[in-house]
Amino acid sequence: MNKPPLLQVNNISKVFGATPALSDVSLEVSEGGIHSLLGRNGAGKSTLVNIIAGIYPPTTGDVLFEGRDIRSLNIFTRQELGIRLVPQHENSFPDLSVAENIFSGVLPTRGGLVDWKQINDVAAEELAAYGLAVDPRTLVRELSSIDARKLNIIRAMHSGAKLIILDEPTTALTNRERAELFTFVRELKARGTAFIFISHYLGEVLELSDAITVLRDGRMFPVDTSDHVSEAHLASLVAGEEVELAHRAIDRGPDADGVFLKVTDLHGDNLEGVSIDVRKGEILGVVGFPGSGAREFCRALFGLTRLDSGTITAGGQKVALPSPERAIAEGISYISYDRQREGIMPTFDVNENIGISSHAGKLRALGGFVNLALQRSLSEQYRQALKIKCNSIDDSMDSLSGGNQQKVIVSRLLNTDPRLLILDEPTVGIDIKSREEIISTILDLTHRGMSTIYLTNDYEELLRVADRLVFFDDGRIVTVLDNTDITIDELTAIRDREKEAV
Amino acid sequence: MQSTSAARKIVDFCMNQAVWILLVLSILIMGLFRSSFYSFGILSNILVQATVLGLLAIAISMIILLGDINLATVGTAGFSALIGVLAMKSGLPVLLSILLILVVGSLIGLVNGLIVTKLKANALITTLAMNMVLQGGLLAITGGTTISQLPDSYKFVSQGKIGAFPALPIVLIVAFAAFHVIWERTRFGRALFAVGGNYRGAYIAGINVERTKIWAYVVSGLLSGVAGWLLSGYMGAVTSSFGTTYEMQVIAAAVIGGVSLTGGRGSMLGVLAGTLLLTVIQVGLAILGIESTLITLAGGLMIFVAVLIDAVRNLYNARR
Amino acid sequence: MQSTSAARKIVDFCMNQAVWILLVLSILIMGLFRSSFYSFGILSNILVQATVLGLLAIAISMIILLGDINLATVGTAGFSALIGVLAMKSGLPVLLSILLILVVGSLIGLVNGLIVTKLKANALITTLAMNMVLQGGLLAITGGTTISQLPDSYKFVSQGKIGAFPALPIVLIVAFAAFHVIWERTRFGRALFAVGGNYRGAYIAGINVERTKIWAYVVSGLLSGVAGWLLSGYMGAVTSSFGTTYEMQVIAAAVIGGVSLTGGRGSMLGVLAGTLLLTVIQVGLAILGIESTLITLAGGLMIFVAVLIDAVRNLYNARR
Amino acid sequence: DTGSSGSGGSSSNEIWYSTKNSTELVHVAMADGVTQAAEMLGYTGEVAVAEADAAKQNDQMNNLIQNIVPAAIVVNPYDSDSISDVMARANDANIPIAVIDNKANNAQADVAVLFDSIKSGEEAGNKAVELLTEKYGEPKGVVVNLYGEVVSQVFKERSEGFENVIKQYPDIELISVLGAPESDVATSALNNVIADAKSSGKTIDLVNTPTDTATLGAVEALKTNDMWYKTGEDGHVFFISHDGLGDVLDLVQEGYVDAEVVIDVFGVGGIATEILHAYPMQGKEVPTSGTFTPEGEYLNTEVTFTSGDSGATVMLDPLVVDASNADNPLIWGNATK
Ligand SMILES: Nc1ncnc2c1ncn2[C@@H]1O[C@H](COP(=O)(O)OP(=O)(O)OP(=O)(O)O)[C@@H](O)[C@H]1O
Ligand SMILES: Nc1ncnc2c1ncn2[C@@H]1O[C@H](COP(=O)(O)OP(=O)(O)OP(=O)(O)O)[C@@H](O)[C@H]1O
Ligand SMILES: [Mg+2]
Ligand SMILES: [Mg+2]
Repeated sequence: MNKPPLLQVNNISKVFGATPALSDVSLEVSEGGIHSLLGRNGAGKSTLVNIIAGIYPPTTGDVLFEGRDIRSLNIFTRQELGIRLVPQHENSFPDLSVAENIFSGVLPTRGGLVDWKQINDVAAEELAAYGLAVDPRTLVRELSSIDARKLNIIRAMHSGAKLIILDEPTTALTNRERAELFTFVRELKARGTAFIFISHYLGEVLELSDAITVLRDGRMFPVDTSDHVSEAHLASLVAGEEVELAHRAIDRGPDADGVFLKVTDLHGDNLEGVSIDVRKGEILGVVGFPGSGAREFCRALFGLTRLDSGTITAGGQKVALPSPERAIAEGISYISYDRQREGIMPTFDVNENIGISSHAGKLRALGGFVNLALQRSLSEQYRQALKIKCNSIDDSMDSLSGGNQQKVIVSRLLNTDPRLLILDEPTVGIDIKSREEIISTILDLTHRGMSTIYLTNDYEELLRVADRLVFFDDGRIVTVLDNTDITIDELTAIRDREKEAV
Repeated sequence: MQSTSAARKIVDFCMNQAVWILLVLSILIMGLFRSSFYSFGILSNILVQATVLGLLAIAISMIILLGDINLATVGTAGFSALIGVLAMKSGLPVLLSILLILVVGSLIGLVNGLIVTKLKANALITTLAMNMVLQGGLLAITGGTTISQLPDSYKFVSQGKIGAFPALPIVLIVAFAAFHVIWERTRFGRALFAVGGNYRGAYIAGINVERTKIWAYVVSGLLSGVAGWLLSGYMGAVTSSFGTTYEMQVIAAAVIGGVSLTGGRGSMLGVLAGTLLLTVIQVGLAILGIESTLITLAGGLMIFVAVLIDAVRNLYNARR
Repeated sequence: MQSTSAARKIVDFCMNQAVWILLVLSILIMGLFRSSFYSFGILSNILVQATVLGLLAIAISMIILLGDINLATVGTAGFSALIGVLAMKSGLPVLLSILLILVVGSLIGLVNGLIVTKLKANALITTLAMNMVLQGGLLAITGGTTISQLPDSYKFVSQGKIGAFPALPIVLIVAFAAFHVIWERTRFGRALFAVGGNYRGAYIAGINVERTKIWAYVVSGLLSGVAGWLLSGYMGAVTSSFGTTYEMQVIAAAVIGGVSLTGGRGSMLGVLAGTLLLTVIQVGLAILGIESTLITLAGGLMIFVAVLIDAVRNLYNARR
Repeated sequence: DTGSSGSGGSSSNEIWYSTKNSTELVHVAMADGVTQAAEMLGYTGEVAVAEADAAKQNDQMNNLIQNIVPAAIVVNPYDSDSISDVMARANDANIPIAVIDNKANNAQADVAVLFDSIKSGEEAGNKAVELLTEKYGEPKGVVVNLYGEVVSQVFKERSEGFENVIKQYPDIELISVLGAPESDVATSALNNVIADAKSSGKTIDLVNTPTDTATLGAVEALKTNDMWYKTGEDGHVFFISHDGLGDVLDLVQEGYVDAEVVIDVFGVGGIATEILHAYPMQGKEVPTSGTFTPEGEYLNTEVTFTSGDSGATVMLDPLVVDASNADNPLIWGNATK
């Protein structure tokens, strides 16, 4: 008799209120296998893994683990059996030490008391083994967001789980970090750990997976991986139609030579004398490792990191940008990489999430009032234009999937009629189809004169859209290049050369 | 199918209007025991007594909405009323004295706001300490005595009548209507919700969160000042333990009225319902002639029931 | 370079030990005005008086650590002491009566915990209402009278001495030491920090958050019961307004002691410092012979100063 | 007489008593004084409790005057000043009204029946001087007065009366500390005073508290400091208290507490109700001179009318009791035992 597969999901359906999130989904994960889930935002990927982990009950269907029906077991018992979820959203304990985070839930004790020595020692070993160079006693609050994410995965690994579910673990990771993570996953796989892997990056999914299931509108489309599968094929399967990649048109808009933003000799938090012009209708790609000053540059222009000196001229006038409020008033908008903390307003509906940044702008009415009628009609326009998946603009934000939440944020920023849009990982967690929709919206607006600063670790995407590339290192701009026929390899080579030169 | 959805709609409605339904129920039950409860006199008394509580409840709700809390509303009311009344006693014209009360209230709010935003002090403990200082100041200045014999012109709103109808409830209605509009339709109001919902997110969305917070505290202080004026006019005196019985009720009214203590959620209509419910319970218990030692218990139990019903409502909404 | 880093370390130290430094300063200043402050009698009185406050402060800190708040500690103390004393008066042996107090306290905690976790009711308003119910119940059962003439065996801890030294401070020290170990070195304690720091994260990390919360409320109730027993023994009576003087101080002690109201941060050493600071202020004001009407104001101002210093410390740490 | 003959514009059969709190036995007994007298006179006695809140008392009085319209109202103002407006409303509505225990400022009542709290304090002071003179042959020694929260008029006046007497004797050292009414406040305060005195080599001779609730707490402080002895025993600390709570009367009888200044708690409400019934409810005005002999049995067997701030006034005398007469059943504390 054959051993049953490690995990067997049979005919799962899930309905939230009136929204069907999953219909009749089945899949199997074998021991030491990596099963990837692909699908557009809101397709039901997170819902499915949450059901497997025991966070939500399914409406119908059942889940078998090592041949055993685990439908009635709660999350704790499932963890004991060896199912561990690394969720899509931030999940650590900021005020506890790295070591305690790794052990959380299962602190070892000696004589009834928590054995800090063992915790710290073992944590130090594991951190070293997984290549995370931090002291086990630092508080997680003090880690960079990348390190915090790695820590999250180490936590799941540490628990010795048989099945680890990684819900979009690679978003906003650099290529190198991504490669490290994959090495790490493969090592565990070799030792028999199975994975469910969720990602929007088709390349990495193909590279890593033993099996692939595409979810579309809650329905399942298994992919036959026995033959060669192409990215294009996967893309069309995910989207349900052919996906055409958006490309920057070579000829620029009429204002191509006018300068919108002129930055001279900026000094501040991780910025050491940055000067650059951003032209009207230009997309300026920004490249740099974390801590190089690239992100600080973007955030400084929006008043989010400290500036000590330097001048900024926007639209020909000298401006001070001490806060987002002023920046938005000057026509400068910013989308943060941290959607949860710096993006969505969880207590507001979709409508107001789109409108909130324009209350002092075009939604301003006499006597301190907000033009609510205009807000509604604009929100409705954005919902249609960006194909935001929701029942209506009155839906609450937490009923939207991550990618659709991002579209709402994009709408909010566009609604401020920006003259300069600063995009910090704008397509994080966004499915391939939505990503192209967002990108073409931005390309379109840029074509009509808006300037864009584009920061992303997805160099393939960056090279498709940018007119120029600036490379940051140690708080300085080290190279500026026109984006003509540069390949990803050349780009990383330049980036790494700058790093090594220092 | 049709009928279950109709039934569901009714349950939905009941759940969301729980406090209003409780209010109506309380009025019905009180009336069963004592029919005079439906008299014009008692019902207008309820409105009169709800006014001060209502103003203080709005004052605290402004801050709870931000995700903070303001425990100094009662102290602010007492202290600012004292200053105004003292100024009046030493010759300041009545209208200017009333204005002075509002100014003092707002200034206290400003101080709270500055401490909370600029020093990033915790709001609960800051306003708790501020309340002690204000109540201590009141006691120190009055030396434990009561200041009374306030001129009628000072009391014209608190005790005045328009025809047979007392003037005070008009303040209640106007205040709730005005703040309903402020909360729902103005930039300031929406900024309050945004800041309470996600502080950092609001900042990045271009809202001046510090200014919003400071203004909220100022408005909260101003409203407390108004409540201080009206309560002193109503009692015809400023006592050295001014308003202390409102202390607990103010929070209860706001929270029972559905203003979320984590910030970002709430409605004026809810706060109004909470205010009225507490007042009805209180007036009811008083005129039912219930055994004196049981009043606190009965009041506590009723608030407890309201809390439980509210919890069940939230649970219901979350499960839906 | 060397010297600036040394200076920095001193500032760092001062900032992080702000409450302890304030405590030492207060003792020094009080002693300047009245040298008897350093007498064995007064210093041991401070410890005696700090015991009840300290137990209640630990009780509330358990819950603040979770990110909730428990406003029912004083009511729990009074109500459970009442039940125990009544049982004792009607014949239950003293030791069993004391046990009964602890059981009643824990049960009240359990009820709070169940309401907060199972019904997901808001903790602040639930415990506020619970406190009213308990204090109302105390009033209803005693009918406003005071129950006194408690046997000496009941008071042996509250009033007993070991040599010249009162027994009560031993409870204080044991309680703080035990809860230091519980907070820092037991799974339960660490689970409290985890749940308070990130509720959902704790759930996903496999911590049984509901059980942790419920236990925290039970322990909080138990500690309140102990405080009730000791306070009734200390004053030799159960009064119908039992412990109300502690109501405000309990929160202040925890928060001044650095337990973050958003949950997940705090230390027993801090709570101890907060407790001692408040007690020293109080005892100091009492024996300095300060004008009676100024006592509340002075107390309020001192807490205010502590709050401001704490805020500046946090600001300093955040900017570092 | 069914009470319907009252001339107060009301046909009600109820006499209402508005009490300031229900948390102390003394106030419960006071309410009993009113309700028992009302029943003796053929009425129903009802009680509204202001729960120590001036605003609440105002609300309740408004409800009474405007909606319930009883045959008469007896009110014990929680706050003497803020009651004036509603008193005026009662007068307008022709409802007979008596003020008891605490006076009403700037208001007219049909009669005010009050305790003379300053006199209570003075009696305690005199007793203290007597005890000290007995001990030392002259008035000297260390006296602790645990004064009460300043917002309470009664505690304030009792302390004032006491301290006024003590201050006349330069050889008596007075230590005045906030230590009432809460028992735990009293325990802590006295503990601290004792420690302070010990460290400066003083011996405390006498403790005075303005209320028995504080006494219960102060007693515990004496016990823990080994200062709890009966009269005549070595190390006995003189103790004087006020009110007349049962447990403290027991201590008086046992010889621990030297004197208790007792007020006529049943009398204050009972006599006020009887006066209302004898005068305004019959359409007559209360005189401002002469005497009145109540039908019911109270500590005060005859009272004298005088004229006060709010009109006709009766001041009730306090009674100092010691071990010899502490068992008088007319003392409210004995009746509730
Ligand atoms: N708690 C909820 N209540 C109501 N609807 C929900 C809830 N959670 C998810 N949904 C809905 O279920 C659907 C599936 O969401 P899910 O989060 O599983 O998508 P996803 O595939 O993980 O998307 P993404 O790639 O954006 O993370 C969406 O339509 C979403 O709006
Ligand atoms: N949350 C934590 N995460 C990681 N390490 C910790 C944590 N808490 C304590 N430790 C470390 O574990 C060791 C023991 O800590 P604990 O506080 O329990 O010991 P202790 O005996 O009280 O000594 P001390 O008070 O001097 O730290 C110390 O080295 C401490 O730094
Ligand atoms: Mg997802
Ligand atoms: Mg919270």
